[in-house]
Amino acid sequence: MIRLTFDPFDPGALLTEFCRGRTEVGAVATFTGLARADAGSTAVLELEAYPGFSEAEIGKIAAEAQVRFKLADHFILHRIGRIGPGEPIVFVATAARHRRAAFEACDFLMDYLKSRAPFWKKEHGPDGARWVEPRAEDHADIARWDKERSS
Amino acid sequence: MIRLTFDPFDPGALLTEFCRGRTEVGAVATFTGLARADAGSTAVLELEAYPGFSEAEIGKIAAEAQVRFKLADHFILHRIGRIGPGEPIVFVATAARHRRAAFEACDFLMDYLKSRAPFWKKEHGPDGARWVEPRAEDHADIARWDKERSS
Amino acid sequence: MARVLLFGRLSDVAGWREREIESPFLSALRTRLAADDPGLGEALARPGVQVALDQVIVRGDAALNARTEVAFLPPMSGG
Amino acid sequence: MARVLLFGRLSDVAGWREREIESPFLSALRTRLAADDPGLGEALARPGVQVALDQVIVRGDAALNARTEVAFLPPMSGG
Repeated sequence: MIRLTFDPFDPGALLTEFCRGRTEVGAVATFTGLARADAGSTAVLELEAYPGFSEAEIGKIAAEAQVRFKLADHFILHRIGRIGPGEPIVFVATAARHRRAAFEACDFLMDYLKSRAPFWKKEHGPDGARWVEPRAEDHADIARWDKERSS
Repeated sequence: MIRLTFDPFDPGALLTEFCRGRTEVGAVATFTGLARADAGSTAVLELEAYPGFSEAEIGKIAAEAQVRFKLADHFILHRIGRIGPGEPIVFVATAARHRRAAFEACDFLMDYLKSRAPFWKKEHGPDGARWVEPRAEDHADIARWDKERSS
Repeated sequence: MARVLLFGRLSDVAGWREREIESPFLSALRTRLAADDPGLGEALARPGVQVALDQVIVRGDAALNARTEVAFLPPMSGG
Repeated sequence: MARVLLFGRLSDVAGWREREIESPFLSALRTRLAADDPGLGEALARPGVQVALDQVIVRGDAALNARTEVAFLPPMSGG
């Protein structure tokens, strides 16, 4: 399931819900991305999505992960709008029979979400606002999975 | 922090607590291991620890992970005693500035916990109880990290 | 009356996010937007800016009807 | 009176988990345990069974005092 929200959320509550009643799964991996304050240099992060389109595009990659890593289930919640320092931005949970698959799927989904997902990101700092492009590191992270796919 | 517990626990509540007040961290990865019912073939899992010794041995590996992956923090909770199907057995959380380090440290700690950690495991099934040794797969998982260390 | 949506830096450049604009083709819509606001025209022509019609990415020209949603998407930054 | 602890399958073999046994050396303790219960003696001699004295793994023989905690640890299975 993919959801976007303008409201702050508690990753723990999502994990509790995601684990409920799973007797045949064995492994649940999660990732929570928190907005960093960077010692005051970033005050507020602003994320814009294209409602409907963004969920659908993320859903395509999640469906790919579901098959590729033989997931039992996955869940993605992404904050949009204005996000304060220390607040969760993204929560990804993956469930699989074995832990390697759960970890790799979570890692794969995060690499996608941080580099290619349909969001536009603005940082509001003490020197004003600026639009952020993905870092070279993010591109390198997601490229790892393309390599594995073709090999 | 390393803790062992005889009581059922909620991984979500632990994640909520672990994320609290982190404004300079960015990345939190977790893993939750759940007892599988294996369609009724395993009724109850029983884990024995050597109190004091087990925590100390796990703590040594956690301290190694803390340095190796430059973690900001880590938390490990492991169930001991009798564990029913679907109940959480282990929860590992790692916090780091960047997600690669958080994921890798969590993965590393789980590989250790599943293969070499000082527990003795008994499965109570319909055909009686049997002591379980680590699977070949678990040994292979933990061996990955030794290779990386020497390369 | 296509419904035109601008995302990311494009809406900052234009000073608006959403507008109803009458145009029979995507190419004509681009010309019209550039004529009204050369800064936006330039921003729309930059490499990496994609167009979605009714939430599907398209390349090249396309006919628009009265209810087509036309979204201009600058390079996506991830979350 | 060393405090002897058995873990995992060892306590199943012996039928006990913890006992106070007087013995000046680890080697003498092993001999005594094997004499009292040959099945346990064999299980303790199997490859992979480690001994911890006061929670520290030791190899070879060692002197025991009245309060030494002697733990026999079969191969650890992980959690």
